[in-house]
Amino acid sequence: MSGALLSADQLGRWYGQVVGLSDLTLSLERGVTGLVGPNGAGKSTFLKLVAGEIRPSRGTLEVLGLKPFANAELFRRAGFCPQQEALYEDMTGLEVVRFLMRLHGFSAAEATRRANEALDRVGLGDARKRRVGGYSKGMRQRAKIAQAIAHGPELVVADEPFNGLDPVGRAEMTALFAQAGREGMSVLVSTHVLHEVEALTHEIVLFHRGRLLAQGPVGQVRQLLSRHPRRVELRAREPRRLARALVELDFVLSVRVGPADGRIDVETFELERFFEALTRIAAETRAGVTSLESHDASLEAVFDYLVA
Amino acid sequence: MLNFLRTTWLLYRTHLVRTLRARRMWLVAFGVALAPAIAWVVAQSPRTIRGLDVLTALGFLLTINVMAPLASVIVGAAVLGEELEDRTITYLLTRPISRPAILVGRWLASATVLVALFAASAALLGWVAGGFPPPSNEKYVIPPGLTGALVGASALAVLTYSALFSTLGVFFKHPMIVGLGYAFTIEGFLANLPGKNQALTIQYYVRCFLASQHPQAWAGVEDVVPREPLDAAQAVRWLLGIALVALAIGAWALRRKQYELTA
Amino acid sequence: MTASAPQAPVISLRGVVKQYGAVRALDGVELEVAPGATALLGPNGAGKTTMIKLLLGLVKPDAGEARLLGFDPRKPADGVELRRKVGYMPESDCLPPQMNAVELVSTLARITGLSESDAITRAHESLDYVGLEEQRYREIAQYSTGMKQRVKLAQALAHDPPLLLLDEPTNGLDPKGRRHMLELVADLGRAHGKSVLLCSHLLPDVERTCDHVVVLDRGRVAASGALLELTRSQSRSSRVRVAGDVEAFVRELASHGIACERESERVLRVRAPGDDADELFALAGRAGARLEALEEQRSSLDQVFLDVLKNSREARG
Amino acid sequence: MKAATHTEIYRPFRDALAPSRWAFWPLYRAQMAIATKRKLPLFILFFGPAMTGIVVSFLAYLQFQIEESGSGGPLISGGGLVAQFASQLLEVHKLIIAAMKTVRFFAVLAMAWYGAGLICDDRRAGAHLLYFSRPLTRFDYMLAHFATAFTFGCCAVLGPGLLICLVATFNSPDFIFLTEKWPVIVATIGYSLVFVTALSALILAVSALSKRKSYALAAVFGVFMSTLALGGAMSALMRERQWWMLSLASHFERVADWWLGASRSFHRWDPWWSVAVLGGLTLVSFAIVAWRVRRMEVVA
Repeated sequence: MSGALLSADQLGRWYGQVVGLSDLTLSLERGVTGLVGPNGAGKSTFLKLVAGEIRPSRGTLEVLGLKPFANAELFRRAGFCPQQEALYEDMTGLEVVRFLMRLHGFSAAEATRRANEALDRVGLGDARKRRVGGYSKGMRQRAKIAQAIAHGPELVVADEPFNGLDPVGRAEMTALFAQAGREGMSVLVSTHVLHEVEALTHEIVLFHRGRLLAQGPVGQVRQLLSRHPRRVELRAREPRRLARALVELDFVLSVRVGPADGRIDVETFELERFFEALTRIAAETRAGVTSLESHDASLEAVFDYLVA
Repeated sequence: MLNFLRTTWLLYRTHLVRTLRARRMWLVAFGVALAPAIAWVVAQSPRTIRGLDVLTALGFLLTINVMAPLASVIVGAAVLGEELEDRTITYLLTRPISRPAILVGRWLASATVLVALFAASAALLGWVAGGFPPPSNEKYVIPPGLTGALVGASALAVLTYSALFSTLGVFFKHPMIVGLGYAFTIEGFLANLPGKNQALTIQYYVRCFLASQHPQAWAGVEDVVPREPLDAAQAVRWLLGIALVALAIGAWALRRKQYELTA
Repeated sequence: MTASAPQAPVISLRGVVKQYGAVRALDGVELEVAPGATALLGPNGAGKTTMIKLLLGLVKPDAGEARLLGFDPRKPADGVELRRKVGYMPESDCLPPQMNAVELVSTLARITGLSESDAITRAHESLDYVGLEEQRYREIAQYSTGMKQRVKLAQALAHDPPLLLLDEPTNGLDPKGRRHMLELVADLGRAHGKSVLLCSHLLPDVERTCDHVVVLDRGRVAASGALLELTRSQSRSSRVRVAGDVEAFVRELASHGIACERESERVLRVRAPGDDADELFALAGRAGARLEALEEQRSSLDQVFLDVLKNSREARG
Repeated sequence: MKAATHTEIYRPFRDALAPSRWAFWPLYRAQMAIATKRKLPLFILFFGPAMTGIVVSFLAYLQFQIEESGSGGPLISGGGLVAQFASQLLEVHKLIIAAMKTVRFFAVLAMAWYGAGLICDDRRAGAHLLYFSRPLTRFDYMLAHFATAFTFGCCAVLGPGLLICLVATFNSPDFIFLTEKWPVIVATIGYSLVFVTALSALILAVSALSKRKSYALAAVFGVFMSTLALGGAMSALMRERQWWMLSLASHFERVADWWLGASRSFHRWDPWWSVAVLGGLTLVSFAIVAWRVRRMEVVA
């Protein structure tokens, strides 16, 4: 089914006076999208609206061309991994996923097959027969992801699926979502830990105070932020000599030499010309450059600029 | 409609297994086994005791009056209340199923277990009471249909109570507390008041069903026979009516209900 | 509170074993934790929480010796005394929902031994320090994850303990909140001479705040040492991102006998002669290319963590 | 970019920590603060006891008014005075017993509501992690929760009792109620404290055993209602009052009638039986609480 994955028009949702989402107009294409934003920015509310668990208080929302709330057609084609840890404690991992698959209309055998396959895929193969009550936080997250992908949905909505996973688990789940994306499944993942999103996708949507602040590949979003100069961090054995030469360049805004560790922070509006000039100056001054890094491209920097 | 039936059957099967495994089920089973056990203990005592009294006193005072509402509150409130409190309802609300089936399917499972337990307990009580020495006076012979009436009354009581308390789970955050409040303070208070407000309590209809078939048998136990008792058929219609209405309201509300499960 | 005696280990464990039924949570742990900020890493279920409970004297070890700030957690009297000198920030949810932040922190401070007035002032100071402004008077049930984490840290700080046991302090925090929490932890460790034992899964956080690292795996210490040592890579090489005429630059490197591996289209891994990259800049200039990023190849803590786990699992078959 | 610097001045805490002997006190104060935050349940649950106290005090006041206006004569010597008001004193004594009986039901409701959630809510919220990582012994923890339940019990039982005695004392001429009937006052206080202690222990044990406050409430209701029904059914069956000993509520009633010196009492059995049963139950309850709190301290 072509067309936009989802589109929201002046979407709003609040709980009493507490505003979850104030006024969101957004449309997303298929593929893997990272949803980032500070605590309380409205990510969870938005995901619950997309998953059809709650109704908008204002505005309209269409997912896969459908009105999401309590829409059986959407539930057939989408999987939801909620934020809360709750699971059926007294059932085993296999029983939980198989039961939920049966609700999708699969036969007993088909449900069991899909449950086993999903559990293997998230790495819960050997724990499938154990009671969920005994699962660690990481295992619970994997079980929740398993029930969201077991019925082979077109869209998976996951609310902070990496919360509580150790680095091994995190790496595996990121790979799983990336693979799902490659297999044509659209994935909408919200997370706090930005370096996870960068590993998973370049397409980000940034929420803040219940509104859409930015959307698109990280790099391009950074370009739009012209009002913020680009920051480059250098380290050299003789920082002062190098700094004196750099200050001469007319497109360099400021140079700050760190007190002890030979660090130089440079702010400039034209990054490319700066790198060209640096290559020349470093060769001439032989100031012993040991590291060169430009922070701005990282999502965290973009996040700070926008959310500051 | 087919989706409703299929989902109800699925939820029925799953919840049945989970209810049987739940720790609180042993508590309810113990409570229900109390009446027949006590009857058996009484049977051992040398005193001459009439089987009829054992059946009526234990049957009504213990099983119908206290155990039925208590067990129904504990099991009924867990039908939806527990799932809401644990916030696992999300997994059901985002499935392509008919939502009313969630309430109906799970209630059916709880009701099955409750009815089975209470019917068995009443039947067992009847059997133990039957084993007592025949009474000297003809008046105190246990009329043949009395045990059947007790079994019926117990089953109907838990059926109706559990339907009511399950529906409370849809509307209230703490259905157990609201249920306890109703069962023990409101019902306990209203059921003993003279006049029409008895009709507001489920106990009244259960007593009507119970006493209307063999009124003289229940004379021994005070305040069982209500002042203007309905006949058995009317009482049954009322009880089933209450259960159906309660479930219908709950099911209808569940269709559009949003549960704001704050993180 | 005077800082603990210099260099005496804050925590020392010798041959500590703790068994829960069939599961051996701690399997003969040998560990010395020096003052300052130490990270305790390990996959889920490696025994971190058991170790913390053991140090707090809440759990008795089946075998082995444990010392915390010179106290033996096994002895009840010591157990109570040492909990006065430790600030514990649990990983799981642990805040009573109906209380507000001031009530909770001051009550816990009073339990620790502060007088009524001290408890209230310390509560407000700690809440100021963690940056919980006027929300401190609202019920905790309405707090966001970030605010809850801050209250948890505040209650651990209220009685100014020399040792802090922080279990996943940045869990569930957004980047701003995480950075703020990490700065607090680093500030406590370095500026106020507090010893910090930090359990975390977010290794970048650990890299920012801790100087020592202990890796626990299946109840045993898989690796421990100073962070810098652990992450010092064996081969000294640099990772370079190049722009402009990349091919010319590669040829230039080859002509000067500098080995270079191509990590991706514009990223190369180069073994630079001498200990700085001036030569690389010169070669790039000559080849009509420019360097956009250059970093000493230091294996990130992630890498170290994964390698340590791999060898410890292989070692134990 | 907004400069974010962390110059929060972290001021170390100068004076030493006092050795906390009364560690339970701040926890108790906090529990009470939480409980009394919501005013509606407080009003609903204590409306009954308050009304009982006021109504019965008024009746006691009336007792002394009627006779006084009637006699009119000069005050007769002390002994005579007592004889003259003997009937009133006896009447007030009966009033107190009646008040204590009615108040018992309300006390169970109030203590169940405030007590049932104490330990199980702590475990669900995980708050025990915070408390046990403090220099707080298990005994302090239990004492704090017990004190909370005990306080609500006293408000429901001791409050009305004392009020009635007070009004009776001041309204009886030359405080003869105090001089003559002081054993009744002492008995009322003693009985209230014992009753509230036993009930607190029972409720805390139920709270320690259940997963959630709602289950604990159901259990407390269950215990009282089912034993009551059991006692009723058995005594009707066996046609002997002894069987009421199966009912927990009857034991409380028996102890009350005996301790407060009620002339006639529904139950006939030796009161020491009830004292033994209630005493045993209280000890078992404390043991259960101690065991569960020990387990709670270890398991996360």
